[in-house]
Amino acid sequence: MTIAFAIQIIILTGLVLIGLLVFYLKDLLHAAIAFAAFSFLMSVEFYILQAPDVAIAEAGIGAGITTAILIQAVRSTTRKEFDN
Amino acid sequence: MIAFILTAISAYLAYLIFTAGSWTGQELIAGGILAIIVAALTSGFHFRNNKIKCNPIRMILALLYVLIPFFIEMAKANIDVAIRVFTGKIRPGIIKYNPQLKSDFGIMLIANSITLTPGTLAVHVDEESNDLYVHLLNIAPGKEQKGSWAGKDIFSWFDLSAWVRRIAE
Amino acid sequence: MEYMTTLSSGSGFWHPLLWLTAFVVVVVLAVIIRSFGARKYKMDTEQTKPFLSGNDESDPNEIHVRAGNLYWGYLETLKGYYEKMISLHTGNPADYLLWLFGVLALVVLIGLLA
Amino acid sequence: MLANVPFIAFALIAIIGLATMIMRKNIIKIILGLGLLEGAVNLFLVALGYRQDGIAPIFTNAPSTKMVLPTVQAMALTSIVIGVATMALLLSFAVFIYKKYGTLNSDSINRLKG
Amino acid sequence: MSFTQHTPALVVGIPLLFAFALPLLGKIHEKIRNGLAIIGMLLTSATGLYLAYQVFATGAMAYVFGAAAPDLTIPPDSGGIPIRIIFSIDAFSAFMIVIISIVGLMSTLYSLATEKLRSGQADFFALLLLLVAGVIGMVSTGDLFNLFVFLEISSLAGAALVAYRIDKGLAVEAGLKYALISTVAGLFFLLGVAILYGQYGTLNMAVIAQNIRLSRLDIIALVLIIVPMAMKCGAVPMHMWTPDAYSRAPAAITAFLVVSSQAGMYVLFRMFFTMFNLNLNTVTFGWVVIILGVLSMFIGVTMAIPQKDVKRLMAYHAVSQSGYMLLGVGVGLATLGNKELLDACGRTAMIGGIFHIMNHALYKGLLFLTAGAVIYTTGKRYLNDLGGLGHTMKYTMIFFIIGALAIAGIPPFNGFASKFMLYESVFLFNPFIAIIAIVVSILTLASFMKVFHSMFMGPKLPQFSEAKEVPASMLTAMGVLALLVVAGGIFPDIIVRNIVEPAVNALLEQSQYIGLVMGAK
Amino acid sequence: MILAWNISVFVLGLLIFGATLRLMMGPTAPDRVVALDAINTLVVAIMIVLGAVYKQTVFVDVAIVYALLSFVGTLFIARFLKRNYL
Amino acid sequence: MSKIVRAAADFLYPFVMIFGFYIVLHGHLTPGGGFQGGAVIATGIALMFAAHRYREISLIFKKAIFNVCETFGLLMFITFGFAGIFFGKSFLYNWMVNIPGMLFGEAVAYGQNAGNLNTGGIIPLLNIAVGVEVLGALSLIIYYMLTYVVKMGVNKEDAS
Amino acid sequence: MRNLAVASILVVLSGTFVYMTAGHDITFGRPVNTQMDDYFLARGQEQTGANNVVTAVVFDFRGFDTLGEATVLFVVVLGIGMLFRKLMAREEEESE
Amino acid sequence: MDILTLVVYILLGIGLFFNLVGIIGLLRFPDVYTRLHAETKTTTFGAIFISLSIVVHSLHQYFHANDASGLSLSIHVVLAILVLAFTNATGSHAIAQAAYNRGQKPVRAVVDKLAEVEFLEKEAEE
Repeated sequence: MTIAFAIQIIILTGLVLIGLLVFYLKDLLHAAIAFAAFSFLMSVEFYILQAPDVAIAEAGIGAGITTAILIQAVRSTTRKEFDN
Repeated sequence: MIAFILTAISAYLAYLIFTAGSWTGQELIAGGILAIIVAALTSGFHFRNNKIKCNPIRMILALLYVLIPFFIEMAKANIDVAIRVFTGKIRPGIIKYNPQLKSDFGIMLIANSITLTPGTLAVHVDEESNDLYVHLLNIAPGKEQKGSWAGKDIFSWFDLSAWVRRIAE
Repeated sequence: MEYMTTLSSGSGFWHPLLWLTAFVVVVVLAVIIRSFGARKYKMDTEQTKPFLSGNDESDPNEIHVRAGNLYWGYLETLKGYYEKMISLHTGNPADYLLWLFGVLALVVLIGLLA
Repeated sequence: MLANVPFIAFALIAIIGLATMIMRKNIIKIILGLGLLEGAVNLFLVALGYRQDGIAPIFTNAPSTKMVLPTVQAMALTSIVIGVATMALLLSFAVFIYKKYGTLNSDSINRLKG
Repeated sequence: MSFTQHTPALVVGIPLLFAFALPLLGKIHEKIRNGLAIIGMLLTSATGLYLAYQVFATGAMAYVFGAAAPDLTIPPDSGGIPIRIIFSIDAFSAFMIVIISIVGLMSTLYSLATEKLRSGQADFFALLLLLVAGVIGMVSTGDLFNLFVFLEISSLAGAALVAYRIDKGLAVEAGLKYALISTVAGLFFLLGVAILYGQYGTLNMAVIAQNIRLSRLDIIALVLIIVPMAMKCGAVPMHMWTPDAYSRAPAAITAFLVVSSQAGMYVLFRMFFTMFNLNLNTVTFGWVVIILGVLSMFIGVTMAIPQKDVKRLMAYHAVSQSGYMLLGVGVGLATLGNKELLDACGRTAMIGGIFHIMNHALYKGLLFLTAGAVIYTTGKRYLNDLGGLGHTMKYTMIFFIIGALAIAGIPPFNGFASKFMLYESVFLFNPFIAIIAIVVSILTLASFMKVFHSMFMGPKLPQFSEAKEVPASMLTAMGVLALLVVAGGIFPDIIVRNIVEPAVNALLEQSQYIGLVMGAK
Repeated sequence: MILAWNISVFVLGLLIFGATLRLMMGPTAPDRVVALDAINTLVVAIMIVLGAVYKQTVFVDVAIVYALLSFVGTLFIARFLKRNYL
Repeated sequence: MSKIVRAAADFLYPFVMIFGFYIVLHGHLTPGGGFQGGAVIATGIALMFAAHRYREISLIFKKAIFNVCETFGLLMFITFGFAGIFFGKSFLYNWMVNIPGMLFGEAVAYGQNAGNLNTGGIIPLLNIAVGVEVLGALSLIIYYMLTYVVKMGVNKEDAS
Repeated sequence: MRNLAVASILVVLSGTFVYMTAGHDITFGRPVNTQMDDYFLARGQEQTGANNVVTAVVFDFRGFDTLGEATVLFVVVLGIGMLFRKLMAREEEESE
Repeated sequence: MDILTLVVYILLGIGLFFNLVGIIGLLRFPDVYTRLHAETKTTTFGAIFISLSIVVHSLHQYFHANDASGLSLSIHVVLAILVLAFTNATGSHAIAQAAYNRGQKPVRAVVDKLAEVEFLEKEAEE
């Protein structure tokens, strides 16, 4: 149980928690924000796993592009998950 | 043209900073080429409103600004916020503040400084009159009816807006 | 027999030339039968028009048997089956995914347990 | 068992993604679930190539001792770009569907069925 | 520099090159666009057919991307493992490439006429070329991750093409469903690849096949790979995207999507026979494939009968016919461990099943093209609105009759040849399944009788009095396919001996495939 | 030194949970964006510290990319949160 | 967005771009490469999209430019692939590596290496090709959706 | 009915994933059979002249994958462009 | 424990403390503006101090232990922090403006000058 291992556990727990948030949040805009946070933490995890290339890709694509596309998609449709 | 050259120079400086530690001839040449490409792509934006911020004296001033008054104000602000976080004593409100600046870059600089310094947060900027609407974490009692605030009311030790004026205008 | 079986399948064979011969025979028979027909028939005369008890010819759209009318009996007989099947084809993307995962889970179970 | 923590996290995130895909009815939510699954698979790929106390496979300014495996990182890179591409396409489809159908509920996106 | 050595790279490279150039150059003038599209496709087809000829004449080929020599599969200093991406094209791959070349060329030819008046054609042809490239890559690659990449290319290009007719949103719905399910399936595929990599440290199928030892993890990986592929080839109960996508895509695309599905089937068989072969519990998995096949046959055909949309009906038949192929190869798989049974019925069933792949691609392509021609002329796709077209569209009707008789397994068309082999060999394996197959065949004939009657028979309807025969390029495409259908029915032995049997042998003999990459042992 | 940095990374990781809490309960979208911003800053800090722990300059590039690009995400969210943003 | 954000974005834009180009060009030396750098540049362009009004931005950035970028990158990539065949090796063979005197042709030995830009054979060129392609493609994706959103407007009811 | 199916599928698949990842064949931190990657690490730098082995793998050893990946992006852009294209007035779907 | 180590520890401690304060503020404050106050200022400040500890350490390495990577590491770290501070400030402003635009009034406000300026309509007509 080294400290590096503890860091990993923390980050991975955060990942799972934010994944659960994406699952639970009803408002799609909120879910999209949670998804952005998910890719942030994923990037850190790649960083810890010694994959800086992948971390940069995830940072650039997850934080920038995916968020932009998601937000645009959500705003051009509807925010509510259940529309009656 | 002048905007192009200035953008190229700032891009080249940035490139030199990125590659610090491994400056070889090819690196410098490649940086030059890239800086020219970038300048061709971006000079329309980077120096849209003011062409003078690359003046070396102003750059030194900017560095000094970041190091001394800004940092001190920031430290003070942080301690202040820390205390308020723990005590929970806040008296928030949005006030108007006219920084007496004209250029967009100056407004941007002062707004960012305001956001990072004492209990203040730039919420909105008037597009014509350059009035900043600032959210204060704690307004001293009695001050809230004041129409427009001046720099010395917001900042405690240094009037940052004067500094910014010297840097950016 | 080798030259006779261009395709063999364990218990039978298939030879296209044989089949073609049969086809030619059938065609010849058909031609022969046709030659016994009425020779007075002429194209483009009153003869070719259908005679429906003296009435006008009805609208082609009414006398054409539509696809929906075919196999009515078959569909009626298997009504239970079809109701079930059509209700399973919901057209819902989430259900498509559910079926995919379901088969995945099932095959994993089969593969691991068998 | 304890050492396999990234793999267990992969399993949990993948299950959350699967659950999002089949329990939620909104198309964009389903796509988000797909994104979660994608992230989980990438995590799995990168974690497969990790070596205990390894360093990144870059020879700049680093002692060249044990390095983590590069192939998985290349695969994860490819998979990330493919992931964002598919997500963009699916989201555009969803946007277009909303324009035409006025809903994102997957129960209503079933004009093609039966 | 010998050109012939590089055909495996060119067969993927040429369509990619043309597709990359098309969207920009094609906007200049429509003649340039059409010329690029047809020249690109012609070159691709020619290269593909030549490659197939090479493989059938001189044996399987391996092509190493990025190596100093194209056939240097194992670098001298690597310790006996391949490290680069390798295309390993054996007889089965060549067989698929033949189908892809023919149907791809016909689709392009056909869509030149049908899409003439539409917008976005440059993108359309580029996507069609990319779809062709993706499918060719899928069937010729020997590298698992490369396979995943090509799978994604073909899925996404297919989905984008399905959504081509965007005006009412139905096509987009179909595209969304197709893209969604194939992306999810692709992710599972990637997961399976990752598991295999984690255990064997390589991505080359031959090396994995050599080292595989069938732990439980391997079975999970196998399932994660085959179920998405079964989805892609439209096996019940994962077939539901098939009618949606096939019915709403432009006709030429539908004809090629059939081939794209069959590429999924190729991967399925490749996994079973080449990567796992006898390491696997072949009886269990053979029965899994057989059950999938029987379900597909039966549910596909019964769902087809009440359909009202002509292309949707044909799409359900595509599901049903896929069942035959799965059945044939499933029987082969189930008997793989038993030498006598394999010789008695398994091999014949496999020949029938794989021959059926080719026949199905040809006649189903033909049928979809005729349906497209009818829709092109009349603007109606529902059977209840159609009728009496036989008076005006004689050639289309003849081609339709040929296709319909072929799909129902009536001699002397090619569908009969493969179905005949299937029935008899499956009867030896399990009579009950063979009877189901025959019943399905009868139902197929019945439902095509319905289509034929309601489209072409009946009095000449006034609303279709303006209907004309379709343009020449569409007729050419249909005519070539019809000719091939008839030729396949009259001379099946030539095709079976020269193309199908080598393909089946390539599947059955795992050591040849391994030897192709690893060098002869 | 390495241990101290590692521990600080651990603490920063714990702080991310706090931000996640706000992400979970924040009543409105701007609240969540604030939480996202907090996570972003913490992540950059973690990356910088870990870059020092691994003694690799090149790793800090990731942090720079991160700081630059998450800004774009925030801007997009902010722009699309506004009522009239064109 | 407000003029503060616009000024900040204008100020940052060249730095994002030069950083992206740095990542592309140093792909074979430091973490990064064509995809990452292309994504960073595309995000820089997205920054402009986010900060400025659509009306202004659509005058400066044209879709055709990005289309050309995309096609150019891909054609460059595949041309390097065919060049391998042309030189008698196989598709995508790295025919420029370890040939002193050639651009990017200097040889490196195994082990720790401070990083010499002039190495890597066709890898830096492929990096550039992919970078240009990714920049075009990702910008186009964002551009298309932004155009759509602007044309269609948003649901006003979703406010709050 | 659907809920039951969802629950059982999730249970089976999570069991599979957990089995997959907590089994004995794949262990975190100790990859097995690494000949190919060891080759890349040992020879990649000399053969390709790239210090970053990941880039060497992406662009040289597995360059064809990268071409495919770029193609995927291209496909998606074409698809989105086709989806949001302007329709001509004469284009109408055949029938509903 | 030499003086350098002590300095590094102190800087780290300050940084962590301010980050902690930021998160507590994020959780405690009543509305989005006050949360932004806590978040932006303190986490940025904390990150600056944490990085300062690294800069101090690596510069020491560079000057006294001849570790060449120390200098470039500190340059990159400083760059990252500059970018972070800049983007954080602007991002906070963007969020605050968007929040106000959406109609979120500041809670417990003693004064709200912005409400007098009806800028919503003004932006709409642009």
